[in-house]
Amino acid sequence: MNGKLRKQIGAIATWVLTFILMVIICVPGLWVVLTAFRPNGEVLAKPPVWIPDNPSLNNFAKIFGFGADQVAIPVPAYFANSLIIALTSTAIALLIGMSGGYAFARYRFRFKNGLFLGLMLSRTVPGIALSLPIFMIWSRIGLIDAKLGLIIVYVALNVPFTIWLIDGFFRQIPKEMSEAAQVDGCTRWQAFWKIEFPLAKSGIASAGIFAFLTSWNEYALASNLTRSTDSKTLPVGLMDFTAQFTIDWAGMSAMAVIIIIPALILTFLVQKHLIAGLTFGGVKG
Amino acid sequence: MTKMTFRKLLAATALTGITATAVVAEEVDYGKFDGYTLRVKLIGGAQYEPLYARIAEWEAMTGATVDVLSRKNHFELDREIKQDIAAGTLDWCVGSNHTSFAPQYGSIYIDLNGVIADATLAEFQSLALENSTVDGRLVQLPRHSDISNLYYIKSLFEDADNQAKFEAEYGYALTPPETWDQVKDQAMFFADAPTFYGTQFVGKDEAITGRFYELLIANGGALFDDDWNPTFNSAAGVEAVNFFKDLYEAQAVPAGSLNYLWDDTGLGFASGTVALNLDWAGWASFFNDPENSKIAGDIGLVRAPKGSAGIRTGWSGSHSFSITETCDNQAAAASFVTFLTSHESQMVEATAGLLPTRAAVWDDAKAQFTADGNNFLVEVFETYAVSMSEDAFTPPLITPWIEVSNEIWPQLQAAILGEKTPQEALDEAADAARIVMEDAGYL
Amino acid sequence: MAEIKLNNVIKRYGKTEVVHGINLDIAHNEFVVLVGPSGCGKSTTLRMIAGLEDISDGTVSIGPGVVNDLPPRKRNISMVFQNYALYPHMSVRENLGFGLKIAKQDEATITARVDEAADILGLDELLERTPAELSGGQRQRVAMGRAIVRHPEAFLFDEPLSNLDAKLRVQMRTEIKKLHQKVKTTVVYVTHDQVEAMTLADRIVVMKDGHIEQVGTPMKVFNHPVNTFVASFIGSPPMNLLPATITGADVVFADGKSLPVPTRLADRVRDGQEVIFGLRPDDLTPVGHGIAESGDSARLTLDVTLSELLGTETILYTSIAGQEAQGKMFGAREVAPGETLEFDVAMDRAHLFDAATGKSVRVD
Amino acid sequence: MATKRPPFWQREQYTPFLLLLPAILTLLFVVLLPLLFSLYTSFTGYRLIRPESLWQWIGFRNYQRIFADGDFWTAFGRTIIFLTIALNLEFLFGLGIALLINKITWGQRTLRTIMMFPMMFSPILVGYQFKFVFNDNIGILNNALQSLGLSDGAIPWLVDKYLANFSIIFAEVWMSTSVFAILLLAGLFAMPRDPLEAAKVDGCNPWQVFRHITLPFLMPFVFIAMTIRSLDVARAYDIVDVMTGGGPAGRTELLWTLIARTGYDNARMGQANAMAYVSILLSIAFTYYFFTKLLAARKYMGGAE
Repeated sequence: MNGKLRKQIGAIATWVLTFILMVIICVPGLWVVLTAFRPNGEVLAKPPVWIPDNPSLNNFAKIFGFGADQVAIPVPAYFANSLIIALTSTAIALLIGMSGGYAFARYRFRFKNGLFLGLMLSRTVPGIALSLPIFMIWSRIGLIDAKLGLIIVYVALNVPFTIWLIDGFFRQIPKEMSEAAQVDGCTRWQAFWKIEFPLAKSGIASAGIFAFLTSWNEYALASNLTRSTDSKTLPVGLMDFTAQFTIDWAGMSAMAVIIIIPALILTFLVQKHLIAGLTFGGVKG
Repeated sequence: MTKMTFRKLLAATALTGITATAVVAEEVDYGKFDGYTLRVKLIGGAQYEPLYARIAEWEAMTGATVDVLSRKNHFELDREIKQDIAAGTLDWCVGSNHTSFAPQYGSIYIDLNGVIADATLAEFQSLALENSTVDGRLVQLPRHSDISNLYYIKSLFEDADNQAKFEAEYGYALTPPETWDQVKDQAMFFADAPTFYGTQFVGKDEAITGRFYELLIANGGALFDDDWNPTFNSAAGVEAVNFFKDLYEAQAVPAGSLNYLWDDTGLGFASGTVALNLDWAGWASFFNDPENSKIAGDIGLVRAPKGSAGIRTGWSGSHSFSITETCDNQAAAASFVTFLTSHESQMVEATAGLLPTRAAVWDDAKAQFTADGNNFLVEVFETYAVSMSEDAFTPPLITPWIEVSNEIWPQLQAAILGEKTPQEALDEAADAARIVMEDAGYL
Repeated sequence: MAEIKLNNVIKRYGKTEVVHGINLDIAHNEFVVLVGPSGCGKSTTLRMIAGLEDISDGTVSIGPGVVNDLPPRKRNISMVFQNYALYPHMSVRENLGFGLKIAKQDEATITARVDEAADILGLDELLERTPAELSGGQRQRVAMGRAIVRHPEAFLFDEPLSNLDAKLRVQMRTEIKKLHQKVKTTVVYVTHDQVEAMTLADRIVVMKDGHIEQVGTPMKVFNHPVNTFVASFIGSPPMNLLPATITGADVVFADGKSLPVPTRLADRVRDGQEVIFGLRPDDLTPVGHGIAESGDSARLTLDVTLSELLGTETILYTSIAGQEAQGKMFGAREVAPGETLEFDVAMDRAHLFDAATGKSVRVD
Repeated sequence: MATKRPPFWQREQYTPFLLLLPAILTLLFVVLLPLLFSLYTSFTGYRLIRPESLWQWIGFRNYQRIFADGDFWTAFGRTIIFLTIALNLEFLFGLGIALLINKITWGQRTLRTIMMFPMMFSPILVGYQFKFVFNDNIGILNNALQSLGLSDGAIPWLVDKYLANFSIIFAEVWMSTSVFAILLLAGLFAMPRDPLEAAKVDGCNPWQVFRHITLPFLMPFVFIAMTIRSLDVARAYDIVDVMTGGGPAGRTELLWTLIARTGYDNARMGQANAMAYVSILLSIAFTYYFFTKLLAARKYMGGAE
């Protein structure tokens, strides 16, 4: 076999393998998306119907309460809750993360490594182990079924990783930038906001995306801490489709699509930052 | 009082109830609670929601406002209520409840005797009320009941070819089954895995415990003796386990059965790939709806078959409403639950195929189905009316029921999968159940 | 413009002391260069003057007052960093005007001052570019421009040329010198490159291990190093330092070769003293190839092991008593390895250091 | 002349602690405080539906009970195996995907975006999705295999001892591989060309180049990915809970599902918290292990600290 042929075969093999991998990655998700557009009967058809015969927006109409047989699942309220909770907790986590990340990136102090490790380890506590004690404490101070209660939990959930990523990004910015600004007449605070913050912006944005995705998708804690439309989030709302005896697969898929779309849009918009975020923040820090 | 006497009593009261109540339904005075906000936790889900459309009516009548704190399926609601007990956040008045869950909640719910007018209670089927009573306290007002009967695909049984082949193989005629042994034969006969199955069963959680339990009773066994010693590891218990195991091994049920819950079996039957299906009344309309079901118009229904002791399986329970001890306006709460279980309310649910707990609603609903020309639902209601009155029994109304169930079902699975012999599995479950009962103070 | 005074300045990190009590007075408009190998504390000292490091002990004053507890922005200094520290998200114009903007100067003043600085440094064409679009030399110039727009009391330079290639470095060196002549400000300049120090400084401060070794004009430091460290650090190629013993009136090397004790040092040594004989390569030239005849000279015959032709001069590698020594030859001619030449030793420019202390036997 | 000392919050040595204060306070409040509470309850006979049992101190009995419980140790061992297999598979597939995508020049951006697709999914959604995919009767996997003629039976993906564990691992791997792929891809991008070329000149074949040059260079990235992943491995709880709930017959029971059932369904919170503590220690051990590796890796890559 000559070299050229071998190279061509190699290229083709690469493509085929990639294609198979992409199919494995896409098909389960795609099936959910397609199911959102089919009647329930078709979901369970045997043999399976791959492309919906009569794609319709019925499932969406149903969960948004249009049409005759509406299912009273208050998706708009859940959506609003999810959005408010995810955005607020992300914003707070970013502020706290910036402050903490800056401390780790720019200062030398006692217990630094220990503190960093401690922060990281706090993230590893399984949600299921935290859910009841948090519930008991939250209920004493009136944070059950309140958006604030969930926001606080998500902030704590996101802070460690946010600090880690942002720490990495601040380390990318030469210390001299801030020093130059201070010599130029800035206070440390001004130097931070006018010089270091704008430079770390993309990193902070990527940390924000991770925080947002975590909050947006979290289920175990939310299912314990939320009760009603005051605070229920979309993933918890997903359970509304599982009644005592039935699961409305099609409705559930429609809701799944509603959950995924904002995450997907966000990711498409900032995918470059997302990769950069993991890379610089995590690796080079 | 034994179960048999209950049943006789019920049959009597049911009859008198029908004649007495038909007219008075809407003359109940629901009271005035202007400005009061009633906080409630309701079960959610497509079958349960239509009733809640009536809440606005109650609000208009009484001047009160209803604040629905949660609306979840019952397993979720159960977890939430346990959390409320733990955290002392029982700051609500009315909660959805269920026969299987009610005993766990101890004294958080009030005794409705005396709170709900005796005249109102008299309109309910007495068995339903009896099953809602824990330690002599009526802790819940039943909303609708449930029991399973056997659905089957009619055309399979009418097919002459099938009839001939079956008789040749098993020596008796192919007719809708009367005993579980016949179900086993027929299921194996029809099965053609993986495209077609003879029957199916739910395979995990309290669902399979319940199915095992009713077959245990049908085979003449019992979960506990009179002193609450576990006795389900008896010959009747082994026979019950073997029923599931044989079907599973013969591939007469779907291979994934042990991971199935009600939605899987219901949807499976609707997909037209299962011959016989023991299922709840709530599914009837779904099975006969051409939009959701491939077997619409081809469904037969018989009473649940008999076990080896000649008893029919009849695991039953009710969805219900309870009022908390901590409720700040029990009168309003009582008015609310009375309204949601009124004749009119139950008609709303009955027309959707849910089994009423008021005696009169059975007949009125049937009359309406007849008027609508819905012969299938008439048949359904007739069949379920009989089984509700003659076959129904509940799991033991004891606090640790769910815990006991959680000890039993993994062992059932292990036995069905052949990891243990049925006797070993049941013995282990019985030992574990004994510890649970000891911990709970029953032994 | 201001004078800068360092009074017994000490820097500690935790328990480690890295700067051990520096005393230094810098006059108005003086160009002082701190020079030394890396880790000698020169940058730390500069950063303490700038206010970027806490002063652990002692005082720093700029102008009339002690500035120990003033943040950098209140010290009225400006600084050029080794990697320029230009703000990448701002144009050159914004970079230059940033300090003035922070000081809330009005637009007109900012524009005028930026244009003035741009004019001085020839940045007029580059004002609208971002730092990423500039070459190394241009960035360097912007960094300097940023320093001068603010008309500070003093300029601090932290190894500003070390990121440039050799040619550019020479060019920028000249520009800095010119700039200083133009704007006349006190300058503290840190470098590890002794050539920069020699060419730029009014006064050189040689540092080592957190201590000042010698302070003086370039001429003084070059011609009269106080110890072997300064002697070897200043000057390129470095001074040959050869162990020897004073025997009578001679400096005797281990292999028996000897030279007379330089006349001007004769009364500073005693018989039998262990010394280091210091001689710059320029002062070890093959006979006939020196720049100028020395008044007080001696001869040595040495084997050349290697020669490096640099153009007008040639470096000759040889050894004295097993120690490598370098000589210089002016006026090119071929030298074959192994060739034996007779060298002229300029004894009036030779140095003697005490072997035990490393200190020069005579400091003028 | 002496200037006055600034107030303590402006002093350099306190600044980092002040900056970290919000983070520390949040975590104390949301993580440590609840953990202390649950630590206490693990020494009581606390049952969810009996609030008064919170004061019933029983010492180490919960721990004695779970340590003597074979089911607990089985779940414990299975959790470790689950994590080990899942993390290693995620690493291998992530590496494979990264290498493939690194080779492809045309359409790489699109591929990278597709690769991140599963990261958008809520774990509970992933659970439902794969519960459906692996359904023996109506699941698309069995149906696809049957229509392709690869299988003529209904494979009980969620019931069979090996297949059920395979299925939950598959779902977990599907969800989390992209984290590895992204990081390793970044590592490949950062890889200097010179050593690769030097190795080729030195006569290495492609495998040897990979084994001796590429892989060692990527190792720090692997540890970082492992650390990031180990921070939230317990997210797999949602998936397993939905797909199998730990069954059948406890074949897929992990510590987390066991804890949830003991604590909520059986209402034995004290005992559940004792188990939770063991699982927390396990998580911490995993993270700590990778974290120390990570610090070493960072040093190796020339970062600060």
